[in-house]
Amino acid sequence: MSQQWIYTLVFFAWLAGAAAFVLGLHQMNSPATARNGNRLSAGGMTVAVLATLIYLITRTGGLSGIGFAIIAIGFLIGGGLGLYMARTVKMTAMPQLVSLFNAVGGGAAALVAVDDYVKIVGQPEQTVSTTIFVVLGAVIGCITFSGSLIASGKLQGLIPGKPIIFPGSRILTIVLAVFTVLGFLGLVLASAGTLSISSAVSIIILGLIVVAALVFGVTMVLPIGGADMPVVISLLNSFTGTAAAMAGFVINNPVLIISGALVGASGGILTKLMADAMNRSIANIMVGGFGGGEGTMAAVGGAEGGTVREIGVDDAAIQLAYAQKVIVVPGYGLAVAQAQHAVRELAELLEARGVEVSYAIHPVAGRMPGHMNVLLAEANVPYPQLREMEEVNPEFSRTDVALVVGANDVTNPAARSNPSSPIYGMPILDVDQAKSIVVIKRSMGRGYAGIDNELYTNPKTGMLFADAKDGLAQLTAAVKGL
Amino acid sequence: MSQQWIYTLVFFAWLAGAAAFVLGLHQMNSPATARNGNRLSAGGMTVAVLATLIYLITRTGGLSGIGFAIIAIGFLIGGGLGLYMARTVKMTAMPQLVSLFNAVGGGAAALVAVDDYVKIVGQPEQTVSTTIFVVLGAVIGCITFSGSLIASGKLQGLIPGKPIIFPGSRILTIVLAVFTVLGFLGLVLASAGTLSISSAVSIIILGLIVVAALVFGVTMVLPIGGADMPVVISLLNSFTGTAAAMAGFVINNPVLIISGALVGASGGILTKLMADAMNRSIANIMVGGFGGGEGTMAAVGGAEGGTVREIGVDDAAIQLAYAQKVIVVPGYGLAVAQAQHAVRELAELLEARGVEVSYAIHPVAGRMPGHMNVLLAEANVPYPQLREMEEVNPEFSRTDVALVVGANDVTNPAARSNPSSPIYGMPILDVDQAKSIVVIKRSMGRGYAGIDNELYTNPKTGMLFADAKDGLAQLTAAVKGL
Amino acid sequence: MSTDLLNALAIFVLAILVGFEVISKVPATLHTPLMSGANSIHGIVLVGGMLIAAEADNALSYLLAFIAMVFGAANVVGGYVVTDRMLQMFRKKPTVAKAGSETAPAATDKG
Amino acid sequence: MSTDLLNALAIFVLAILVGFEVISKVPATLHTPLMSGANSIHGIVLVGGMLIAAEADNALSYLLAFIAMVFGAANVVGGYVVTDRMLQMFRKKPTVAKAGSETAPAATDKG
Ligand SMILES: NC(=O)c1ccc[n+]([C@@H]2O[C@H](COP(=O)([O-])OP(=O)(O)OC[C@H]3O[C@@H](n4cnc5c(N)ncnc54)[C@H](OP(=O)(O)O)[C@@H]3O)[C@@H](O)[C@H]2O)c1
Ligand SMILES: NC(=O)c1ccc[n+]([C@@H]2O[C@H](COP(=O)([O-])OP(=O)(O)OC[C@H]3O[C@@H](n4cnc5c(N)ncnc54)[C@H](OP(=O)(O)O)[C@@H]3O)[C@@H](O)[C@H]2O)c1
Repeated sequence: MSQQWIYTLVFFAWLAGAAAFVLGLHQMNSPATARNGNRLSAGGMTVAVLATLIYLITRTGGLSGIGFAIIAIGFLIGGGLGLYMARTVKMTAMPQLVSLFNAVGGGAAALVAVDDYVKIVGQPEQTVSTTIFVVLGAVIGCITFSGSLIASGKLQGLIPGKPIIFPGSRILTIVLAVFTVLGFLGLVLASAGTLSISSAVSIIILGLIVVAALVFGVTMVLPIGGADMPVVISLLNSFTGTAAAMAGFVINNPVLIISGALVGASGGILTKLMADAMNRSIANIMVGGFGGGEGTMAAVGGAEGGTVREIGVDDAAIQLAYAQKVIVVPGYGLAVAQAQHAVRELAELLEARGVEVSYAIHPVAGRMPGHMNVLLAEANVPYPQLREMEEVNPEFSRTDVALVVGANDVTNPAARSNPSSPIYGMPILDVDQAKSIVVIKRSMGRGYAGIDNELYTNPKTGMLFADAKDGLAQLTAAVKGL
Repeated sequence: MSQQWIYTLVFFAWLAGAAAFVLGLHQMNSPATARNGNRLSAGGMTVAVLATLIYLITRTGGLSGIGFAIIAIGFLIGGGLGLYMARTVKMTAMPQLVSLFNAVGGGAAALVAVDDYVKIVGQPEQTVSTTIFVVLGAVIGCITFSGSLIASGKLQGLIPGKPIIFPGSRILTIVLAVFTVLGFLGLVLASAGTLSISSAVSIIILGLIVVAALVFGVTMVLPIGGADMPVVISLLNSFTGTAAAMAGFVINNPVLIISGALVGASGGILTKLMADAMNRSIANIMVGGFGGGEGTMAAVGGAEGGTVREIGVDDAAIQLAYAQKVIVVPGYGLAVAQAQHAVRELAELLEARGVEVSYAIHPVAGRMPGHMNVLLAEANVPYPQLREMEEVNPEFSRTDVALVVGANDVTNPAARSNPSSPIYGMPILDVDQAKSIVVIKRSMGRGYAGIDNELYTNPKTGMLFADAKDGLAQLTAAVKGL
Repeated sequence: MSTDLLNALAIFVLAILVGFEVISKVPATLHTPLMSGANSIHGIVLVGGMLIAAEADNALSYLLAFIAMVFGAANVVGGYVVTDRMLQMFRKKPTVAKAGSETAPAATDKG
Repeated sequence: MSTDLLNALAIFVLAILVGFEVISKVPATLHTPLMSGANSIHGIVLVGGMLIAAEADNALSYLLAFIAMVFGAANVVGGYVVTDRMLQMFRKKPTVAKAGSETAPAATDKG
């Protein structure tokens, strides 16, 4: 078969792969088809990669031994690592892993761009357009690389989650930006021939730009609170897509351009959706300083003038044990305390006593979308007990005890009543409708939004101050004791 | 500015135009933004056309006087005609006009393809791929041209709406298809050089293929009932898009390829949506024979064993005049009788007497989506009186008189109760819930679906046999007389 | 195949994907306007007509190009105008947007 | 610009449009899996890595290409596997589909 025809077939394979990515994403919009969608997408990827391999082997000159070795070994090592991590990671640690994969993706895009530049610098192929794409690819790729690593570290707890703002960070950012732009211009002018710099110098400049971009990625993510990381990761994800597209322009390969642009755009939309879900704006998130700044609630019974009623473990146990209907409201605290198993135990015990128990799942409870679903699924909570917000809200009024475990903002009535509140307008769980409310948390500490919660000063509410896990364990013991 | 740069700018203009088409279609998905969407799309078209003109004038060689004359005069004539027809057409005649525009669009695509072939035949440019695209463009374009004309004629009543099946049409269709395929192969082989035919012969073959395609378009649409035309037009619309894309390949122009493919795909999806709305399958529609075959209902009071109660104009007038709440249910009959003004008069009269009147609009009442809205808007019915199906259905139980004017299928309880009915599962207006029902229609004639309607044998129902317009006029007179 | 052709095919496929994705759940009353809107878009063959008109160099070509221009222009101009008229029916509902708003006719058109 | 570049840009723009249209209203619980799914897709740079690896002819290029391969492969393989694990949570609701079904976790994953 002629070169041409092989390339044609390879091209079609690439196109088919890209189409599979699109249809896969489409299916991932709805839970029923999401899993197939992901597999379709994976299939497309396999086709695209195999086609590339065939192309490299069959083209004139073929694939050098070293080339093949690099490809094979590189793939095995990288693929092996990825597979291992993906298999072994705990469900709740997945976001930081995704961020890690995003980082290496961005890094790879940057490397492709840089490597190509090293080849063409000084050669006729070094056109203005190529140079532009090289620099864009390198810069965006490096920003994602370092930025995603920081984001991953924050979620993993390797780096403190709270916003880190060191003196002069603003200035530093500006300096970096200015330098990058100048270097960019220099290289472009050089490629246009208006400016004559030796190849060596050009490469050094590109190197410095790379370093600047890496530092920039760090300074960009550090000041952002850990709770906002899901959004940041999504944004960086869209960056990586763009970087991949740029790399595609550099080596002028359609499948990279298509897939990259696809992720760049869809990732952007998705980021907006995520920000909306916890009603924040992307800009507002990126300036940072928000979230993780969880102070402690004003003087007990300050704001609303109500007073806080503490409740003992035994009282709480009795309330629960003799209730008809109990709704558990899990929140971020449950995740922090890894109390998912403890809560299931208590729930099963209550059910054994004939109490009707269900869990009220707020879409943005916790720190990542679906956080509570993941946690409770991990603890094998029977799925029919998990109830969507819209579905469960009407039931609170018929509920004897609402057991709030480490949830705060998602139960804050201010979202309904107080227009000046930062979370005003966010749909919440109508916990305050329940006949009586038991809240397990360690203190009067604030939640993600860093605001007071009048639920705690509600006369119907009894506060059980404890770490979620311990508190639940104590309750279980107490109920057993009855 | 160099040739190259001008072309680059023109290319960007084309791209911008195509993007405007996409965003325009996107906005046309929702009523609030639809109108802007259409204008955005029109803007994109203007940009694309102007850019093309500039390109032709500025490129080396420039635009010959004749060329310019053809473009200018052709545009003025065509545009003028289009503008005039679009401005003067009655709202209810719009579908056939759209079909007409669709026809000429398909024709234009075919002409572009053929013209190019005439130029390149026998030349080196006559590659296999070009030949393929030429034939596809010509065939698809011609099918849409003749097919859309027939569809338009059926809706306009120039051609009888009922399915026309003449003896041997099946065979004819097959013969045409076979011939087209053979001719196609011949031309392709010729272009490949495997077969040597003179240019003249090739052109003659193409001409015969064109004729065959034109005839095929006719035989394809004739057997389909007039009521299904909206769906057929939508399908042909998607064909035209494909033809335009093929023409784009022939003259290798990106904006034609993009826009054509865009319409081809979106038109296809839209066709499916339309078929679903009146729960039919596209295939089932294309084989034809359905619709327009409106027989007369079995022996009065046959099927359900109930008997039909006729009601006099005066009785009906009294019922209406002394009712608290009346809901008017307009249907295809109202459109046929052009009774929209008559119905508004009656409604206003009743309101003057303090009766609460509203109109129940079924999404597929009439013969085109939105048919009833168009009609009643034309008669200046105050918009708040028009009620969506979902919105109005609960109210029938609180309604004294439901006045059904020329509606049949959309009121047929069989859709709810009788699984064997062809319309089973289609959401209907719950007219039978009203305290009493008055139906104005000419006879016991069936509707589009050609099935009996037990509503008419419902003891609560009084049948007022008359043409919708006359019947309503008589009612108005009678009410005035009270 | 030539890279040009391959790129053209890639563009074709992508445009098809856009077309599939761009139509979402549309209220039935918008079907006709949407069809009409798409119908105007393929009037882009007008551009094709202009290009062949500029290339034309013999009677036949002149004729074909001329007819193509007339047809294309009618499709474009007529298509957009008639669509716009259809859409005059849809005015945003005064009250909060709801299903109802999807068939809000502006009682303006004397057809 | 060269026609090749222009075509590439057209492809780029169209792919962006597809990206915009393909994401519709997604339930919040699907945000993370969807992000993860998109994340795997840009692992396509792996193909870029392969192409430069094949071109490599000096130590530096070898190194860069190798790292690119490792990174790209990790992104692809890891990305798809972890996404699939996330999606194990979503099983179709036994009862008729409704909002609820959007967070139906299959109580299977031991994390
Ligand atoms: N789901 C997402 O995608 C996502 C992403 C980013 C941000 N967010 C935001 O995060 C918030 C989620 O609301 P939420 O109610 O789930 O959480 P929250 O409002 O952040 O409140 C969590 C509460 O748990 C308590 N807590 C912490 N550690 C605990 C432990 N070990 N044991 C017991 N309690 C503990 C804390 O109070 P103490 O310190 O007194 O114990 C804190 O008030 C929303 O504002 C949402 O917008 C969500
Ligand atoms: N809207 C769309 O997009 C669309 C498109 C295609 C098909 N359809 C289908 O069309 C049907 C629409 O239902 P529909 O109830 O509106 O109409 P229909 O079911 O077709 O019934 C119309 C009725 O009007 C009566 N009629 C005809 N001319 C009349 C006149 N001059 N005066 C008084 N009555 C007259 C006829 O009975 P007599 O002969 O006894 O008078 C006929 O039974 C549905 O089945 C729908 O699926 C809709």
